[in-house]
Amino acid sequence: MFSLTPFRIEDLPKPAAPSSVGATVIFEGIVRDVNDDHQVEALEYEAMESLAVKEGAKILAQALAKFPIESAECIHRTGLLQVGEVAIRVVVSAAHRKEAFGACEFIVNEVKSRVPIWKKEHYSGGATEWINADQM
Amino acid sequence: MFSLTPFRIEDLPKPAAPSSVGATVIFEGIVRDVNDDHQVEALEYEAMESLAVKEGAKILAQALAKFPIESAECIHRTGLLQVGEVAIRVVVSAAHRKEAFGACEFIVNEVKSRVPIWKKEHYSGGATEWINADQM
Amino acid sequence: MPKITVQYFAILREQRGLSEESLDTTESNPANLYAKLAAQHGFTLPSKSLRVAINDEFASMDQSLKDGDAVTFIAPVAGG
Amino acid sequence: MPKITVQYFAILREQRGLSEESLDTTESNPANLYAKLAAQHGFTLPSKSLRVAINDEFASMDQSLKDGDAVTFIAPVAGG
Repeated sequence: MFSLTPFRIEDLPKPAAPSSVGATVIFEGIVRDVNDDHQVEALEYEAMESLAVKEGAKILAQALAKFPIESAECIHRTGLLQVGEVAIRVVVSAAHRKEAFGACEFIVNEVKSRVPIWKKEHYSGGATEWINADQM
Repeated sequence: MFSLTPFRIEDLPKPAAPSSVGATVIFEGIVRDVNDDHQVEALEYEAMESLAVKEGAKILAQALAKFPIESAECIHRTGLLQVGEVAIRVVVSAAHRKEAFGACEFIVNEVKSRVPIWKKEHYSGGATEWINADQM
Repeated sequence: MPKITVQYFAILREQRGLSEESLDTTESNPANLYAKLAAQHGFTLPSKSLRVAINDEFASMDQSLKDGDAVTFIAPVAGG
Repeated sequence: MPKITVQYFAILREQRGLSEESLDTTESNPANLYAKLAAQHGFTLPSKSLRVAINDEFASMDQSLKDGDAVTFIAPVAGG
């Protein structure tokens, strides 16, 4: 399941694993206070929801085809997030750990490069900047 | 912190991350129902506690020296665990995800190969077997 | 003249000052349409850094546009 | 004669039938001590598959034993 959510990811339950699962790898991407030497106060995420959900589901299906894993889930928040809040959580379960690690990292990388979600940094002092939108 | 614990790992809080953390990777090793075509009912873990805690702390220190990460924790249960229960949890936090993934996998691999903890499988039917103790 | 809906997100939404507009246009594909809109509204992103979606599916910048299409220009993404 | 404490865990504990014993022994190092105990108690693990700890630190199988040492033979581990 790929979903965008306005809720605090920290408050959501993790999916239950079937009894054939021996390894679960969880990635949490968290808003941190510094980026490129700028003091970050908050992050604003904006998604093209229709396409983001479709593309996210495609990535999870690709992970399930490419790795021998049992399940893969991804939740991404949108809206304004404070430092320390979880922006994205990916949960992969598999019989064995190697594949769980590989698939989890694959999903995070693909989501970051393909899913139409954008991020605006809010700096202390009030300036803001859309990430990746300047150096092309 | 490396600790052995009799509690359900699922019920323990995860460590709070400082605001410089952008990525947390969590590994959970879970008791699964099949190993080498045997139907597993439960797992029994036994540790040489004095040395296990020392060796575990050494592994975490090595991970902190080898990878640019902020923190690393590992909890391992001992005693009898049922299918679906978490036997080991490793939590690594870092500024960036690549190092968090690398360090987390490093710690799991090292713990499995170096820390004096042993595992006995209990099969349906009542047979038991110490893992790794037969094929040397 | 074909009627096209254009959706804007993130930096493009801010530079355009709106989220969606309807246009009567004779531009034959997204690349040409973007060039025209960029000149009109001062979009700073070069065309080559964009992807495009037509009717909520990724598409090519030189796919032909037809009446009723919903076009979204997708700035470089930055999720996670 | 040096007095040595031997601790057993897991399969060795089960094969020995106890967790710890005190021995007066003239065996000079853990390798020799294990060979003797294995013959006495029918341990199935070959010496080369073991590691040893002396006084809660990993040690070598040919380190000299001295009076009061606590020796633990460590079967192949299987944590996680």
